[in-house]
Amino acid sequence: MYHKSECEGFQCEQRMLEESLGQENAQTGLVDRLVGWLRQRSLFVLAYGTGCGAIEMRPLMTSRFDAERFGIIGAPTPRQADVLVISGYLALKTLKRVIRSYEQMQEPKYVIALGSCAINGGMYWDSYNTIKQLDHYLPVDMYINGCMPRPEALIEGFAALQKKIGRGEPSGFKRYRENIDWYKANQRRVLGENMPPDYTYDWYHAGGVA
Amino acid sequence: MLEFLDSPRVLHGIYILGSLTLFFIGLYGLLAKRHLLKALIGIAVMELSVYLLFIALATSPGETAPILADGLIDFTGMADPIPQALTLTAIVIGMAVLALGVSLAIQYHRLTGNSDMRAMTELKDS
Amino acid sequence: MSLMIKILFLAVSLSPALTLSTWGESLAWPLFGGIELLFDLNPISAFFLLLLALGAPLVALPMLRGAPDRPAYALYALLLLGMQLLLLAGDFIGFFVGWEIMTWSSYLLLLRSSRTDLEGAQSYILFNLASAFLLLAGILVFHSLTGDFRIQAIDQLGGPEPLALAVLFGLAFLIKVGTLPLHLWVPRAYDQAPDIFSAFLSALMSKMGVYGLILLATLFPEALSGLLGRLLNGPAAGYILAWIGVITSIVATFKAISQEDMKRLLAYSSIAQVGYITTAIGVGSSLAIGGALFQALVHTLVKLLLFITVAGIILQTGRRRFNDLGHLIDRMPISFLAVLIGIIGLAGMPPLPGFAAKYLIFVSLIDARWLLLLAAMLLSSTAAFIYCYKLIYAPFLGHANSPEAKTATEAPWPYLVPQVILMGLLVALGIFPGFGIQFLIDPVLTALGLAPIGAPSWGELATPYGGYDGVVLMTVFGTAFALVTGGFFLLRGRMRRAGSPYDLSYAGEVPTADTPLHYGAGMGRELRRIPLIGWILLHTTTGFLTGLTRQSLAAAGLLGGFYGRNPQTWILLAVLLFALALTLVTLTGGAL
Amino acid sequence: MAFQLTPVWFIALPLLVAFAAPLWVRLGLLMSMLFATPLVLFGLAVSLFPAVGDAPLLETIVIAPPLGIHLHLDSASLLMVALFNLAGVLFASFLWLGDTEPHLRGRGPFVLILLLITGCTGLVLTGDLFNLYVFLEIAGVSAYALSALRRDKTALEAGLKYLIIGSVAAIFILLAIVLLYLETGQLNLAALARDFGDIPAAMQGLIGLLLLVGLGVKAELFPFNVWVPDIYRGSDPAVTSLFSGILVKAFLFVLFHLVFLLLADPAVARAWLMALGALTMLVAELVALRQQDMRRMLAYSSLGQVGLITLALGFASEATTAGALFHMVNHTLVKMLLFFVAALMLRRFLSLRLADLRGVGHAMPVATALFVLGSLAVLGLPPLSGFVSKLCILKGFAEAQAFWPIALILLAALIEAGYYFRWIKVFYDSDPAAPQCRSDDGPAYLPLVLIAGLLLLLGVAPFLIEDWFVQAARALLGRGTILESVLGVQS
Amino acid sequence: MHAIVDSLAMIGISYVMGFLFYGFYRQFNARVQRRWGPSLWQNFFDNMKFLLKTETLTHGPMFFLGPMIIAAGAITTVLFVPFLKDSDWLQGFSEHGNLILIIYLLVVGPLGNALAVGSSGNPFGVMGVTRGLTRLMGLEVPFFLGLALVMLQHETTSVHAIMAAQDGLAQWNLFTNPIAFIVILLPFIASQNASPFDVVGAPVEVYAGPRVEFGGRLLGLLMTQNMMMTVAKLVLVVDLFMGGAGNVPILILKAFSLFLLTASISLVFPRLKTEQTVDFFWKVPLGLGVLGVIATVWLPWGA
Repeated sequence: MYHKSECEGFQCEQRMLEESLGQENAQTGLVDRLVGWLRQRSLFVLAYGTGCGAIEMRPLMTSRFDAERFGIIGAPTPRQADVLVISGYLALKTLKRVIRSYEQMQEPKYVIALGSCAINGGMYWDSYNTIKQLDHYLPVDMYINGCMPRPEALIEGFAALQKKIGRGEPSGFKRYRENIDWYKANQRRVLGENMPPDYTYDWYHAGGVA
Repeated sequence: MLEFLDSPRVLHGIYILGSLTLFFIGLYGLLAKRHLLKALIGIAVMELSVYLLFIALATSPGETAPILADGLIDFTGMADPIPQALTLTAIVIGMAVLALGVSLAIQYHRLTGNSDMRAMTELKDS
Repeated sequence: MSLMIKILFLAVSLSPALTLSTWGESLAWPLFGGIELLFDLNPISAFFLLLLALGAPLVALPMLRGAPDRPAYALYALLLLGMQLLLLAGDFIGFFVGWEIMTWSSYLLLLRSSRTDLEGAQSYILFNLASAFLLLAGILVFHSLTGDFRIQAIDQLGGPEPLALAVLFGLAFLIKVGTLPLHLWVPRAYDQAPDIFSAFLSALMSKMGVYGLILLATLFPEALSGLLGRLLNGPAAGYILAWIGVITSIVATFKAISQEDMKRLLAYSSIAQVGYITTAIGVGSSLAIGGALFQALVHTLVKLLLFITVAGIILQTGRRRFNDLGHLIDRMPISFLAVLIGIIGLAGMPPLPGFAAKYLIFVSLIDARWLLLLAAMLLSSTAAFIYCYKLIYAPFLGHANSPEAKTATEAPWPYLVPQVILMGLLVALGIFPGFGIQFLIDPVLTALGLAPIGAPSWGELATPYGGYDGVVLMTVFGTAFALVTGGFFLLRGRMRRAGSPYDLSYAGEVPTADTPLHYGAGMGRELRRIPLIGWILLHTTTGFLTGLTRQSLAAAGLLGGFYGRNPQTWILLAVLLFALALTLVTLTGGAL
Repeated sequence: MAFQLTPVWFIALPLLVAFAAPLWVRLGLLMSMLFATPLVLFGLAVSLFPAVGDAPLLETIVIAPPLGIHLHLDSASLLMVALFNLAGVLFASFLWLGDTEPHLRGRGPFVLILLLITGCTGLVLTGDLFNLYVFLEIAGVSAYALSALRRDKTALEAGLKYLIIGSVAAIFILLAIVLLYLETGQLNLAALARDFGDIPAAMQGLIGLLLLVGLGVKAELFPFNVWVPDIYRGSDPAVTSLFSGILVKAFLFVLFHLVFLLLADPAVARAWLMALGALTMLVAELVALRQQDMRRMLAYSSLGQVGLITLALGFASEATTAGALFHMVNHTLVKMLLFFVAALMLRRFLSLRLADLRGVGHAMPVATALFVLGSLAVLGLPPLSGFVSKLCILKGFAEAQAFWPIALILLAALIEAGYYFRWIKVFYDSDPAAPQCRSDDGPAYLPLVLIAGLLLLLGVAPFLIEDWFVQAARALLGRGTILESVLGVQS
Repeated sequence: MHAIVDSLAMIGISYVMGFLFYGFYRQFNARVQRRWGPSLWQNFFDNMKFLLKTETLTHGPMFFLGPMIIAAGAITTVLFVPFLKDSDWLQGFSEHGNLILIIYLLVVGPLGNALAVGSSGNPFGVMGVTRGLTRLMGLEVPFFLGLALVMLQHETTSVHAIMAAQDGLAQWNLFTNPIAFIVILLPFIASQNASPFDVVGAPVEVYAGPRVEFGGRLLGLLMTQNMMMTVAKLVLVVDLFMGGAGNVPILILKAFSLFLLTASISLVFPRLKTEQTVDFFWKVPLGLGVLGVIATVWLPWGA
């Protein structure tokens, strides 16, 4: 079903993560650190429930777990959002929209893959119309495991993401920009005719300026 | 026996009655008859009634015609000449109008084969 | 040859300016029997003549495009002649002559458009003639009061005549300015007139009604207070006039919002704007008349600008409905700027002079303690934002909705030159409201016997209630704008221009050309759900007028039955009437 | 003996010229004589104005008044005579230059037109009641014949109808004359005026009503004017211009001449006449709204103007009378202009229906422009002369504090505007089906342009001839002057 | 020099007050909802995050200029509202302006921004703008009428003069003209785009409304101006009804108490639809205003 290349599935993601870890020690300047500190205090999450995981976002945002105290709050449009939470299984139909939403978000932007379905297909491992590995199509910054992960786990995941941002580490959007051809090829493989129009990603090829 | 007829009042009354009758006969002809010529006749009758009225009322019984005959030097007892002159003129004019009317009616009949006044609807509009 | 004609025409269009600058002695023309036409220039007429002098060449310029339209040129010259007569007239007969020449020559100009339909043309000429005839009736009442036709205050105020005079004149001028129940001709005419001529109609001809209203106020001692006494702190007669004006502007504003055609929207907006002027004239104080004149000035400039620009758009695209246009901002940038400046002036936003006018009117309303009027006026002036926005959004922003809108180019230069001039004038007047007050408004107020408003400096608008400084305002705003824009670029990161107009946040969807993205004509439709607006938009006076037309045609048909075709009927009728009359005469004893 | 300028020439000359028609035919001078005769008489009339201003001219035939027949030329009648002859000039020049249909160019029409002018002139000049009847019939007969001139169905029908109704009216008038004579033994107008008061009231009423009905039919007053649209519709438009321009004016003049002369106090008849005038005006204007044929529309408009003139004359103040006389002149000029335009359009399009004239403004720009000008003048819009005369009338009413006629007149003008501007709008409709080729036959427009120029001139500078109207109004209203001049001379 | 320092101080103070007040509002809101809520500084962080975004998308020059106009409008508004009474400082250019000018300046920015929204071509944005303008039409009438009552009371449009006329607590317009304050209170809340009149930017219904296309630094700018504008409006009402403030702490105190009042009102009411909003404003506050006018102007005991 998959075209096998030099790596497969989670291995690819692992390799990429390791690559970026290698850069962890790269010195970031004072300004970058300050900027990162400011950024980590405020995360706007695009309110996009893709699968069953969306149900876990509600307790997270409402009174019981109150994500707002960490500066995590929902945003209605991708233009305003910083974080895209892929909450659970991702059907091909939804994938197209998720990609579109992701590309519409303004950098810096982050992707959180929520639950095993988004990480490796989970219980939909042999479904004909869900994708198995989100990181083939979008750069994932944080994986939160579970089926489904509880809000506590979500909070921990967000906290980890905030730490990562605060350290000023390079995040997924840079990876996406640098490896756009790879991502687009993967997307095209599953979407085929349903790819969004060219203008939605052309500018990545032109160095990010349209 | 008919002496009383000689009194001007009675005589004039009769003339008035007569000319009024004539007038209404003419009017009736004009209003009730559809034939063009009959309408023109009606008009002529109405005109006649007016002439009659004029002549009759302007003359009292016993007056003579206002004609200057030989040796006539006394003008008294003559009828007033003006109404008669005027009536003559009016008759001429009425004649002319009637003649024009009849000629138009004949031409109209020739052109359309119609002499019914109420069927003259060529001018209808709007 | 055609060039000569064009040059001649342009020269004719400059005639009001020439009259204004070279007018010397007063002129008199003996018409007949003790009626003498007097022509003279006083400050009041000079103000309106200035508007004409300004507007006439600017409207003439776009008319020069293409092959010369000789009848239109001739009629335009006649129109200018009529308006100058009207403004210069020192007596009512001259005024009326000018008024009528203006009416019929403008009507004939209206017919030069291929869009004019019978209904529009008829309503234009009949309303305007009704206005003229009311005016004439008023003039005759005036004559019977004073025994003279000279424009002067009447001294005798007893009896019903002065009131009749005010009502007749008032109705005449209110028809001209297009207040509410009498406004029906305005949208039709402005909509159907030749596109350029609409500018003239709205900007200059409606001002003649304003001139008339001001003239009406001068007829009575102490202006309108002389008529019915005073109410609160203003004239009672003016209170009625002011409410007429305000209700007009409220209704017209909501009507404007619901229009789907650029020129109709402008027409209703014109009604609403002139409604403000009516209100201000009703208040009648120095501040109010100053505000009215300022508003007249601004409205002239703004409506010239907007109508000429819209004419340019229609010329280039052939489309006039909001649904058919869109996204012209890139293709017609100057026109966009013109409309932008125009709507800022129209909405009365600072720093453009529309605000100065509104400020004066608001203050005068507070001064007169007519706060309910103030609230009502504010309602229409804030509701005006919606149609202003519609006017700029639907043609220039959003998405191009027709093939023409996608390929249009900027309007030709005869359209652009007036736009640029008018934009400059508006901005300059906005920065220097005191200049306008000092040199344009105050002479008129003095001539009217009112206290001049005065201005400490060119930039400052000062009233007893406080004022503002246009120069400071513009400086602060400009500096803030420059600093914000400059500061923005100091921030890190880069700007990215969207690759396609369809690159929108659309719930993850990718809209296509078929997706209805342009919110042009529909804008404001949801306002119908607000009870008051829904009620207003549901009701029109059209029904009354069509009813009136139908009734008079029915009466015509009925009476036409008399004129039968049968000679016998004619005679019968005559005889019967004769008999009837004879009976009557006999019964009444022979008296005829 | 020096050639004397006397009123009799106004009647004698056209008669002589008319009856010498065969000679003109032989000489080929028919059209030029038709043109020259009224021109000469018009010149004569204009030259007589100063003289008549001082004292009326009397021309006695056979015996001195009140016994004999005499012609009475005062300012008012001179004004009318001048007007009729001017109309004659314009009409003749239109026929001459316009290359009109042959049925208008023969010997018959020549005689009839001159007779019509003679008859009308006689009507206004005569000082004798029976002469009045004679001239009335002369004018009438020539009008009937002119109306039927084209000899087709519509023209004959119009002629017949005209003849019937006209004869009936004449009978009414004749009856009134008869009764008057029987009561007073007088036929001289001045003497009648002196004696009229002595007649019993009931007889006065009867005579008045007879005259009213008879002259009402002739002068087209509602409700006796029901025949007018048909006749105007059936006759040739050019001829109709004579009816509307001359004939009606003559009868209106006669009506008011009689009223002002016979009644010592015209206030008695004022209410009747003003009511009739107002009715005529309003009804005609309303009915005109629905007309689809230009001739009919113009007929109703003509009626409306007649009503206005009646209203103004009926008020019998000097100002309104002068205005009404001025309005008569204007109306004659305007209606001639409009009917000439109608004639030109009819020749071009063979129809005068509204639907057939759509877009005519593009095919015949000059004619349409002249029509527009004429309409503006009819409506009384400045700077055309209609405005000045209307203003004069309205001012007269205002000065007398009579406001209801003002309201009615303005209302009627508004209704009138309703249909005139509908026609204008349709004329300028851009209809692709309309014939696009522009053709204006030049010389035919000359008299039209002349009329337009006159309208404009009188509108801008009415003071040029203002005196004529004021004097005419004084003469028309000056019952005493007439009595004195006629009877005083005799005694 | 004085003017420049003064202006910068006013801008700074309004910004700081703005994000602190909004931070408080969010915490207050959270407490009412039995949450912990974010820190007081949260709005500052949010704003900074947006201002520090590295990518910003525009839809053309007008789209870019809109936020600039609205920010410049906000700064102008701030500079034309006197912050302090009887002081040389924090006056800005207020002596060159007046109350009516300020009321109009309050809408300059939003209208400029509306152009940018239209330019983006997003129908949701335009829908939001239309709603905003409709709401403006509703709220402006009673708002202005209430202020007109104050202007009538003092017979001036100058904010300085109105402020100066309120010497002591008893002379506060809040007490001398309570009806005017009640009339403007709800429109004032609406003009702050606060609940229950915040359907303009309904996130689900019209996708955030006017701000749908704005992201990155442009959105940051919009947030900045919003905070400043809120403070400007608060200070204006403090000036007009609460006698102004002699120094900055008093100003903050008064503005905060007013803010607390409005925040308490807006927290407990659910959102109204646009037409409900307008209808409400035209019935209740406007009706009250008309009563106020009748009481002050028409009835015999009125001036």
